[in-house]
Amino acid sequence: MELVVSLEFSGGAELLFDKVKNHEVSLPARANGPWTIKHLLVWIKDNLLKERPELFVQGDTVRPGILVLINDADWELMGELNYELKSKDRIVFISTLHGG
Amino acid sequence: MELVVSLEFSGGAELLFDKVKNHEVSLPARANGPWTIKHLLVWIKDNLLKERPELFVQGDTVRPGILVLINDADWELMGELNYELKSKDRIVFISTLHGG
Amino acid sequence: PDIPCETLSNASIARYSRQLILPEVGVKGQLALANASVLIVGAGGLGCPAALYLAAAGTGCLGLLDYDTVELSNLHRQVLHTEQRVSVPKSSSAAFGCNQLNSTVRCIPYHMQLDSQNALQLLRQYDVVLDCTDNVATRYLLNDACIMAKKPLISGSALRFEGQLTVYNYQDGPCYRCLYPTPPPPETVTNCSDGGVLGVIPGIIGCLQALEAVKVICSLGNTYSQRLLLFDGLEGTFRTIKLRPRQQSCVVCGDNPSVTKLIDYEQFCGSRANDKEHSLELL
Amino acid sequence: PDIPCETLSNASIARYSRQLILPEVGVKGQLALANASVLIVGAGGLGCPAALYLAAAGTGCLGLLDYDTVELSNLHRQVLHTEQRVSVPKSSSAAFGCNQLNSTVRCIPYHMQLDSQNALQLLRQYDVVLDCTDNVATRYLLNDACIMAKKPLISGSALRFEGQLTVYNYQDGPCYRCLYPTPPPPETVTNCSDGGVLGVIPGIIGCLQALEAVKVICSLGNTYSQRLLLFDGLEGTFRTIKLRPRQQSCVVCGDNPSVTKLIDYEQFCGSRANDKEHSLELL
Ligand SMILES: [Zn+2]
Ligand SMILES: [Zn+2]
Repeated sequence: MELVVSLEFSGGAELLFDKVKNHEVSLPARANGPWTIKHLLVWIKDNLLKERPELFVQGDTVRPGILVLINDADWELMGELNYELKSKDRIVFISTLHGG
Repeated sequence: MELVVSLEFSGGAELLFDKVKNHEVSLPARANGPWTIKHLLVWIKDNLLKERPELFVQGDTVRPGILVLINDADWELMGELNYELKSKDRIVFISTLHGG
Repeated sequence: PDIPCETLSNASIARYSRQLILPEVGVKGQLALANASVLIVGAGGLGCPAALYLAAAGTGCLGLLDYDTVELSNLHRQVLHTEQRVSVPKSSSAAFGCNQLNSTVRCIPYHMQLDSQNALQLLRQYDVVLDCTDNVATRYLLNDACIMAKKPLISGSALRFEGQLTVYNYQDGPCYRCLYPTPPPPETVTNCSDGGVLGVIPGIIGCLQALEAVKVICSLGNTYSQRLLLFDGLEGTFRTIKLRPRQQSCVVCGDNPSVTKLIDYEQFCGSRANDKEHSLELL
Repeated sequence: PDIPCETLSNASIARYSRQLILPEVGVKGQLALANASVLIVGAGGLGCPAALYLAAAGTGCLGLLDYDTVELSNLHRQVLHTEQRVSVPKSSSAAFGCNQLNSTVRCIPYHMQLDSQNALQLLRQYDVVLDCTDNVATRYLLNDACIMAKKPLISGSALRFEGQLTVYNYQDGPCYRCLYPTPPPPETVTNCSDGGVLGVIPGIIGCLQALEAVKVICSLGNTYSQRLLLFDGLEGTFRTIKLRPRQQSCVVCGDNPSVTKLIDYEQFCGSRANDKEHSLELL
């Protein structure tokens, strides 16, 4: 069964995704186990990222300076890479701002 | 069956309710039909209002200058007095501000 | 400005470079700002930051209207005035402050009370109007006048630790009367003198009014038309409410308006358009 | 201020009357403000409105630190400066502007770059610190120094149409390093010079930083400690995020910190602490 989640990019992270901030995506069913953030990152890299993946992912996680939010909470509170996605989850990737 | 809804007062309307902005309330089951905003206003007047009800209700509706929100939408979009309350609804009463 | 400005000077390009490089603004947006005129009604807690940031952004013409003079007790929130300008009309103090920041903005001070006689003629000279006033009667007056003059009205308000923001009469959104057909009973209305206000609360709302004005002028979309922002500074929460659309039955902006001329708003509201009246009468 | 102020003068009562009558502030809160010292690091887009509103509110002492001088291209967002003060150090221009509004505030300008040698000694003299800087290296430096000097750090940032706000190192909330243990790759960092910024965006965030400072000083609760505000001016949305608590494993604020002295932050971040360096070297 497909899993529909919404992805959002802000703080400049959207510049890597054709400047589109909000993406509703359908993830195909996984044969072996649930979807986690770790799988999602691979999927984003393969399916959504337009260019320069190193500005978004590093190894199997997001690059330093990007904060991940799961339904308006810091992903650190939710299990980080191992969080299991549920239908209608909202996952936000924010690039930290440094300007003043 | 009891109906649990959350009531919020702001913009100064909370001053009529001991300055308490957030109230989680259990409404007793009604014998004849569902709870509407109209019934809720009577219940608030009888159970929550500490003083000077005319500063909150006028006739069977809220006094002019108070805006009612049902789950973050203007009550005009939701049927106003006739809206039927559901469990966990969030009803907000805002007194309009005029200061600058 | 009478003759529209069609190119940016080198000085303007240097000055506004940090906002010119935003693709959403660009030369087109900066020219729209240079050719825009904004009337700020009230040079108090809301009007001061709104005027400052609109002047900074390069708005062509700023009208600054206030009947009052600067007092020491204003300075905890009315940050465009100074100790040295206590007793000076707020309108000219604000114009002076804006021009110190940006001398290329044409600032027009109006030291007077907005009323049913002068409102329409004044509003017609401006593209966008900011409601930075502090009383119910002037808010109804400004609303009705904006409907009649067909101007968007960017409305802010603040009291204690709370602020509210919305845009009226813009892109088929509602007007003030659509939301509040009947004025509140006078005894339920609290002003900043009686209820108090933390100075930075109107600061935040006034800045947001300036942002809405820029978005209207540069056609950036997603304004607070048909949306209401509720800010609670004590809890640190922002809530955005979806509002009703323009009401066909509205007496002023509806399909068959019954209010087609400005009325006596002090009588309509049962309250004065300023809280200074009695002290002035004593003089 | 060395000797705590224990009563309010009649002049102060008149001046701050509108915020004194707020029960949450009152005489106690106003005295707390009068006895408080706040260090504002960066007198730019964020620092200007923050300093203005903290001066207006009656903060006893404001330290204003910036290594830079006022340029015309700053004035679209740095509203405490003026055309006449172009080329003046931002720190003294800001101090001058604050004192025009409120001469009773002791404003101390620091025309210098914050670095690992001077940061701790300076921070120890203040109660609250505002991060109004514009680069990653200074943000890490300021964070670590605030941990070592045990000061709450109110952090704002802005770019393009977006702003972010949070409070670090306060009431067991996280620090900057708890959230971002590793600095971002330098090529992913965009500053306001390159990316642009709409002037009123840092205006809004700077005002919110001033509000957080008042709430910390007056112990009003509900600060942005362990919360992050994301503001998107283009969409007109505010979102509040629940953040992780202080991390026991944090290298600077954790239970067994390995960073106990300030380090070389330009090296750590692989980027300069200011984008003016090369032009200064040319002189
Ligand atoms: Zn209407
Ligand atoms: Zn930490």
